[in-house]
Amino acid sequence: MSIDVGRGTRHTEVHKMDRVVIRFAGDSGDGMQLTGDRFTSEAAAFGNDLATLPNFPAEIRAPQGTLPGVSSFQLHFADYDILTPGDRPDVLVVMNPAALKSNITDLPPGGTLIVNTDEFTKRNLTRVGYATNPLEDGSLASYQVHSVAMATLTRKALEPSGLSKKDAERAKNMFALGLLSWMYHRPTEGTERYLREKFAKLPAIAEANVLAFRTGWNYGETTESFAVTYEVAPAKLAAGTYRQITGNTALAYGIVAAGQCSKLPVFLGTYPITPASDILHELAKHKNFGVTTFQAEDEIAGIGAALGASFGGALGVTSTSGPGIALKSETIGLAVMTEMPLLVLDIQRGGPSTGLPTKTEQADLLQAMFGRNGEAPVAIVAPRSPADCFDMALEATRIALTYRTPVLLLSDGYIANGSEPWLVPEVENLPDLSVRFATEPNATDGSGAFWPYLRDPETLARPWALPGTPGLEHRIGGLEKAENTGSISYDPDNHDRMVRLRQAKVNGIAVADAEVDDPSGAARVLVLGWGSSFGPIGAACRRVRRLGMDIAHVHLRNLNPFPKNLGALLANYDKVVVPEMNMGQLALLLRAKYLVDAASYTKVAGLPFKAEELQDVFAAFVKGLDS
Amino acid sequence: MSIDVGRGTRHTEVHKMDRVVIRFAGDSGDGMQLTGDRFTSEAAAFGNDLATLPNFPAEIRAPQGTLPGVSSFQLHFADYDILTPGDRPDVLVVMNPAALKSNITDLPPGGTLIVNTDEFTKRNLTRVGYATNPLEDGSLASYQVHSVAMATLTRKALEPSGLSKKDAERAKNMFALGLLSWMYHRPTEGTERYLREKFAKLPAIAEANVLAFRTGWNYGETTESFAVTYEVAPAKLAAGTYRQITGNTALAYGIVAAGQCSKLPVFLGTYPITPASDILHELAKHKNFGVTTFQAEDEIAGIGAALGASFGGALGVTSTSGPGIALKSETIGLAVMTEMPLLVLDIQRGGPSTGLPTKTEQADLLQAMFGRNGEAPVAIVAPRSPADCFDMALEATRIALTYRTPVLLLSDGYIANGSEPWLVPEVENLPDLSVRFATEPNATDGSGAFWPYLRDPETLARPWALPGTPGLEHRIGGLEKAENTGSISYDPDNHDRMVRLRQAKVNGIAVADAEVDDPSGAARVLVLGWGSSFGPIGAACRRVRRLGMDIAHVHLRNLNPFPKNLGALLANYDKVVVPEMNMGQLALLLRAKYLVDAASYTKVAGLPFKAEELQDVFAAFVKGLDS
Amino acid sequence: MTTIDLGLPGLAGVPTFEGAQTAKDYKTDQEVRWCPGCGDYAVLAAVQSFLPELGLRRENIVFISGIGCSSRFPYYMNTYGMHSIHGRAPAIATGLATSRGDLSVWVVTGDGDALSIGGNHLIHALRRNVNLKILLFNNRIYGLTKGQYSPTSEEGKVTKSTPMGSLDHPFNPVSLALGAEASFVGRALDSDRKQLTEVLRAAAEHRGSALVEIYQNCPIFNDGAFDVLKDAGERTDRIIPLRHGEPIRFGAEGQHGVVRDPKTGALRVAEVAAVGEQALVVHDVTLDDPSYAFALSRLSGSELDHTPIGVFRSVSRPAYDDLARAQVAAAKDKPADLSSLLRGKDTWTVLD
Amino acid sequence: MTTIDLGLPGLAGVPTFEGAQTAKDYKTDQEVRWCPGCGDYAVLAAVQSFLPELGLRRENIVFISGIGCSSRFPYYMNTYGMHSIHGRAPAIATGLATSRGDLSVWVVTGDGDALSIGGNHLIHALRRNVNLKILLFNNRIYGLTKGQYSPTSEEGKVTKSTPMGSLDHPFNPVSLALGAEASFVGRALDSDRKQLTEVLRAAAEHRGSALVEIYQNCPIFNDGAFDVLKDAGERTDRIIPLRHGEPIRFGAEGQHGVVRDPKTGALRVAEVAAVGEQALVVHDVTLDDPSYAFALSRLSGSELDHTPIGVFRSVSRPAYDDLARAQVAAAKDKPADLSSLLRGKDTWTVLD
Ligand SMILES: Cc1ncc(C[n+]2csc(CCOP(=O)(O)OP(=O)(O)O)c2C)c(N)n1
Ligand SMILES: Cc1ncc(C[n+]2csc(CCOP(=O)(O)OP(=O)(O)O)c2C)c(N)n1
Ligand code: SF4
Ligand code: SF4
Ligand SMILES: [Mg+2]
Ligand SMILES: [Mg+2]
Repeated sequence: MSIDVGRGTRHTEVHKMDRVVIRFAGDSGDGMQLTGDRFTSEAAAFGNDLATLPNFPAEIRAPQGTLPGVSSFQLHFADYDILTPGDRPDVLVVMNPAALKSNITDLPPGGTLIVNTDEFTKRNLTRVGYATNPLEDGSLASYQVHSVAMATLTRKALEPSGLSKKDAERAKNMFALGLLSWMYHRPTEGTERYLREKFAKLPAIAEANVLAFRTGWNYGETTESFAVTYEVAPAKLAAGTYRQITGNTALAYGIVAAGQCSKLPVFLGTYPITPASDILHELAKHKNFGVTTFQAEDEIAGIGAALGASFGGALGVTSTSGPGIALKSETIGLAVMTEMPLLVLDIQRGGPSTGLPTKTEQADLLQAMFGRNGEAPVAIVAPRSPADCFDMALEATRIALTYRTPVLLLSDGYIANGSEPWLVPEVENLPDLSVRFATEPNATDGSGAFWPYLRDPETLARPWALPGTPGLEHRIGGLEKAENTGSISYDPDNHDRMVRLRQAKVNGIAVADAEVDDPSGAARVLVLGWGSSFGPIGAACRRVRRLGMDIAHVHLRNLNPFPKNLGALLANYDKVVVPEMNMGQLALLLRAKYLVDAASYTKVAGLPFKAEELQDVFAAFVKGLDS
Repeated sequence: MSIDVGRGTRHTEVHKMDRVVIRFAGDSGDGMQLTGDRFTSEAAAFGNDLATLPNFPAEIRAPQGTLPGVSSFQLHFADYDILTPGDRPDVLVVMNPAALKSNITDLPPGGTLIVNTDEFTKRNLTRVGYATNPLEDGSLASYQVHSVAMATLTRKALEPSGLSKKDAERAKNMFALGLLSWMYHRPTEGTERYLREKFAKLPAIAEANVLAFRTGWNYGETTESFAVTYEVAPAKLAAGTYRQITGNTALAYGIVAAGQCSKLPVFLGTYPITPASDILHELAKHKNFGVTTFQAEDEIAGIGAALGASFGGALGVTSTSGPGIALKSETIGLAVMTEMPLLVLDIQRGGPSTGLPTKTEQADLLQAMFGRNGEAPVAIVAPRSPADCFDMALEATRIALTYRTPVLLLSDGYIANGSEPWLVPEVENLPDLSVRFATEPNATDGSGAFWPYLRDPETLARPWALPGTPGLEHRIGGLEKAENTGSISYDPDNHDRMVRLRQAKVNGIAVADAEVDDPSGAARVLVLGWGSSFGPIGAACRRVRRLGMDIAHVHLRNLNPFPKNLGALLANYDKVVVPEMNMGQLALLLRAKYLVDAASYTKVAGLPFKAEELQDVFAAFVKGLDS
Repeated sequence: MTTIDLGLPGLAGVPTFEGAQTAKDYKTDQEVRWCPGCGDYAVLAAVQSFLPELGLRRENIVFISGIGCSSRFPYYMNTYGMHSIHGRAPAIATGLATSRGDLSVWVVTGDGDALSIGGNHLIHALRRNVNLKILLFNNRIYGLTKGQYSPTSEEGKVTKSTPMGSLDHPFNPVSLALGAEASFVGRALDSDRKQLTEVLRAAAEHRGSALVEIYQNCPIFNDGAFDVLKDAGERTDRIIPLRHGEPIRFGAEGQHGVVRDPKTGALRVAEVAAVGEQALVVHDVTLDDPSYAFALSRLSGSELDHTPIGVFRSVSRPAYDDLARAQVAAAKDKPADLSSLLRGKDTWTVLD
Repeated sequence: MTTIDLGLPGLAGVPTFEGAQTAKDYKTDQEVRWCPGCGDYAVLAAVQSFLPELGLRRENIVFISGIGCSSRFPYYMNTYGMHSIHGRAPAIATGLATSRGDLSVWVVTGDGDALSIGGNHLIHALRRNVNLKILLFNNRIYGLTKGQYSPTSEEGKVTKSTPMGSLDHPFNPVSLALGAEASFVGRALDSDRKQLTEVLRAAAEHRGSALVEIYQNCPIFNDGAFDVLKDAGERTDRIIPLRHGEPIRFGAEGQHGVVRDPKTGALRVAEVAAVGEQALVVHDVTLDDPSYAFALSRLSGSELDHTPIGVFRSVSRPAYDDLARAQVAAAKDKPADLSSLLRGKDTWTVLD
């Protein structure tokens, strides 16, 4: 059998577009995440820039056909560099009534709606509260609706395969993918290859999925219901080799790379928790890079083991989310006191408490800063996009190893599961993070002793002497240490001095200056963000500028300490606006430190900001100043 | 045997003084805490105002005669109301060379030094690094030194008792107490009664101690080495019945009273940790007030059990210190989400990590504010003195019960172990804290259902429906709740609303306005403090005023939310100074909230501020403004 | 009528309901959200249909769970309930049970919740013998976090977090509980409603902590983990039903039995024909010394070759919460005079 | 020479020291700060004098402790060390031992540290069989926090936190460890240097987790807790010395012995004269089934009437850290090509 699905033969109108947002929505069991992933790969392979936003329920598989069971995947692809997965879909694909109900309000009037009609039975409609069938009652009149019996068509196409009805219908997501691939002129070889690899052990299933995929493609091509197809040309990105990557994968790769760049074995001690678990899953695959992963009995043991490994000379890493950080705080305190390198990866999620495990939020910043007893300063960094997780893993490692300090890295659910194209770095260009361990006694009093708390005058870091090194035997722990010698000390002045030294060490960490994005150089309003809001803020600034207004954007990746130029920078603007997916945590730190009357714009809805919404906020600030 | 020790017979010069600071210092095994306690009781019984500062090592009993083994007790008593245990002793009693070495630098020139010479052997001197005997080498020339062979004298006096030499010498602390009691004309009956009660089962030991005590008294009376005795008249305090009380006892009594005032059983779930353990010890004695104490397997279980008891309608309380709060943070988050009353008593100690367990610090404020994942606001109160712990326990209970919220109460090691006279309240005057539990369905949609998250429009508190109430069966938990109904909700807007509601509830807690102490009304500098620094700050302000300068003092007891008048108040002054035993935590909150350029004065030495030191700081600020 | 009259000392103090109750009374309006085919459904149905038999007032029953798929349980029970924190349900339930003697408190937990993060609270609740009924849903996997191995997973298990196979030797929950001084330990199978109900009833009747391990299938991440105990062909040769007072024998014709190795004291399976009926061990749940129950627990490792099902041990020992309430009650003989407490012994008076 | 040559498989991989070492080499310059008469001194002395015999390089030994009086131990050992967090030493040590096969890692902990707050880490370390030697100083009290009862305190104990007597049924640490799948469990007495050293040596020789419970006197807060085991008059009738391969008998004339109750399998003490020598149980530490060791652990409750001392169980089972290192080593057959990892399978190239 050989159907040429790569090229259209029927003549349809082709609209050229610079960007499109597609959302696939269905039941958790409908394979929407996979469908979205594949379309993303196709777009990536074609050379578009893109950004994605998966959204799925906290239940493994909520009852079929219910609102809580809806899973969706949104993807934005374009012929220029884009920053977000898009506020609202241009095209919404829904596999059942529940998906329609929970997504339709996001589709703007005039938007394209593709519906799998097979699931629109009376029972399913009632289940989600539809009294009448929206496909028939005119309530969808403002959209371009395409009703397609995807399950039926798929089942029919697969009849010769001998698969059961149920198994055949399960391939309907590939039908949807095929249809969309046709509409957007996506290359299809990748998906076919992918399906054959994924189901290598089940060739019948593989071929069924390929066939469903082709059937969808052909459906677009042969039926006349779709009059238009769309073309989104490849984006003009910087030259180089790209791949698509999610934040969690980039973070895991960053850790692997950090191990290689520092020539240290990596030890991840962790406990599963959404949305951080994938870091464990990914790192567990790379033992060949000298990575040990330890699934501990809880978060406390996870970080404890990581700290133990650090003591032994490994790059100790722990990863968690939500309440996991609370459990780790005591051990972070010990790492502060013992001044050992340790990476703590916090993939923030909706809180407080168990909160909204699968939703995003950036409400752990102040916990990261202050969530320990006593004065226990740590370094904090935050990646701003999925790909940036790789760089920030290396940055966190640099700080931890250079300054012998725990570093908290604040990612979030949006970055963790979202993906974007990543210009794959050349390994030769990665930084050298190698460490000098202590090998000799260092006492400055001529005693020939080893002083574990004698500091490097420049970094204030203390020596790292590994067990196994003769002559440097020493004991560390959580009680206050005497300066230099590291013996237990209850001396009041020593304590005051050590508290200030630990603070000075963290304050003195060298970090890159903050860079301002202010194309006109004439902005009076500065938008300051951190973490995953980089995309929406950047996109909103572009829009504001397109409206003819000036606006500047600074996005912080180092949150403790702040870049040295930040104070001066803030002083350059008449108004500072800080959008955050929390109640104003960065704003609080800025106000306290720089006494700048920073305005917070906050939203804590478990979803990333929409560029549209921020555009209005920013424009209002610009206009407010002008008037 | 009848020695009249109550009245002196030898004629000695009597100096009248308005205040005296005495410090007893010796080995941990020498009973200095007991000696100090007894002298305190005598002073209290006499009607002096007083304040105390115990200081003891983290080891149970460090090796005898060593510097780390030194234990001391300082007490300040006066004929007017005083605020601190005094910066430096006027009289220092040392029982061995280690005590001398570690305390002598605090004694101002001209101060009185009373030395137990028996311990000044070559071996003991060498042990602590004295090359020569300071009693002989002239190094103590600037003090009024009284050398007394206390152990020998005690042993001799007790020879007829038949006690072993070792047992007899152990009573030497009572000798010291007797001597000091004579010097300061203290009443002695109380101590004798106390000793007889304490050793009721060991009458021989009781009599030996009484005898040692009398011997010390008589030594002062009969030998001629003490030419002067001192008199400190009773203080003119507000009328009423007083007792001496430590912070931890006052806190425990406050909890007992809170149970009585709210008519709720009290359930303390806790895990021992210095310096919070005494709250458990005290509450365990008062089961007759309907108090259950549960020593759990760890801090997490302690607070968990307290929350479970709250769910059942008890006043749930947990107590801890240092790293204990870190361990409780996850459950505090659950209490925030489930909106249940819960008291969390944090007796702050030196940190970070294990830190300095027996020293004081106020470095948990930001952890209390922010140490949880997500936006998890809680109420925070802080007593300002030992006796104030009682009132603050009631205040914390009022907030917790009225607003259905966890309340963190921040005491510290200084308040916890320090003591002061307390005007015992009349039980009739204690507040009514009784609670209205939900008894009926409350849904506003006519469904007759019970909505556990329907809020009181005034307090925003949700109903408290106890298991056992028919018709109100409901489920709560850590996942985000739908407004009103309390069902699980993943709805973005609901989450945003609930985050803001929880914040609004805490922000809206009614607290008393802050009161300013500014006798002249002309101050331009405001000193703002919180917690245990009330004494030293108040004393320093008095001193500054005595120097002819104006200064205002506000001491916060409600830290979250702040009193409503605080912003306006801060605006009244040209300079705000915030002294803290941390790196500037309250200052950070004030700067962020009010954009006031508050100046921090910080000291993190494990000891309370000295009034002397603060006086200089404050005076410099006043002069700085004037020039 | 009281729970004592009902023959349920385990529920002494809990008010009873005079009318008739059905399983429906115990259902909430919340949609049950487990995956299709999840073993949790069967357990839920069993509990909902068994509880009415206890004849308690529904409002005096509380279900407290941790976090995990199984820990969604309270949402579906029309009683009071709390879906609390991962691993901490026994601690929270201890506080509730201790302060309220009139409640029947149930803990619902998973193998990860109870034995991984929550191991310590579990063993302490057991040694204290707090009056809690603890249902441990053991699916040998982390369901909610999508399929990592758990402390009961067999060695070498390939999961998302262990692509080369897990390395940890698993716990045997029954052995662990017995080592932790448990006064009642039972085991049941999600699919066998009758046997499950029997064990639940025995647990309810027991005063003190009762741990019931329930083998539960997770069709999504660990499907068929207990199939050998359900398979008609294998079942009878693997499941050892425990019946108090009876010699332990099993197999389609009762041809297998359990005997004690006289040299080591360990128990092992033998053919009745070979050893003779009188050699069989007679099951006794009431032995004070837990050594026998422990030996019984060692008959099955994680391979499930011979798996005793039923009640292993049920002995009477004072319950922590009863003792704690008794202490408070005894202390109340002393008058609770707040005024004299506050004054203490050493006061002085300042006159105007 | 390697530790294997030395007959110490438990220390395989740890470099040995060729010269002579003495106890002094293991002492630090820190002043020992326990109370006078504290049992910790004796244990410290025993460890310091026994370690040189192992012939290891001192710098390859690490002591990790939690918090408590006993947890001060590392400060006095001139090796590497960490005085960590209350209850967490086994977790920290697990990370260190897993990432460094060339270290001999010892954990020092107390009854509160190990069994109260740290219970979970302890049981997980035991089931994983991480190559750690865990010394549990059991003084049946919280020393450092000045005398609250602990999870090993006898019921009814009056302490600061339990003025009316404690209510909790205590753990039997040996039973708990066996329930948690421990491969090695021993018990020793602070005051019996010889026996203590024997057990420590056996622990060192064992590969995997070795738990040694050490009865330790706290003269300040629980003085004389173990006096009955030290008193010349009582000692011989209470202490049951365990010797592998020998019938278990004790008493001044060996007049007492341990026999098995044929009906329940439980062990009990009997007079040898009455039951005959051949009825005595022969001690065997190598039995794979822990039921025997468990039964042995039940001979003594918290009353210390009959207290077995020595090694209860010592069986060989793969150690977690060995397996983990082996997996990493095996994975290294795959080349570690970072560049190709980063690129993955699906890349595209943008040209200038
Ligand atoms: C403090 C904390 N850590 C981790 C998690 C993530 N988590 C939730 S449930 C779970 C394990 C679930 O396994 P199990 O207890 O066996 O329950 P099951 O889902 O299999 O029923 C984990 C790791 C969490 N919610 N909280
Ligand atoms: C997180 C935490 N909780 C509580 C404490 C207080 N604490 C220190 S040691 C200890 C118990 C000590 O008992 P044990 O482990 O038996 O050691 P011992 O002092 O008897 O040797 C406690 C409760 C602490 N340091 N950290
Ligand atoms: S993941 Fe497994 S345990 Fe969880 S609901 Fe689904 S089938 Fe049940
Ligand atoms: S308190 Fe007890 S255990 Fe602690 S050092 Fe003193 S005697 Fe030893
Ligand atoms: Mg499970
Ligand atoms: Mg102890």
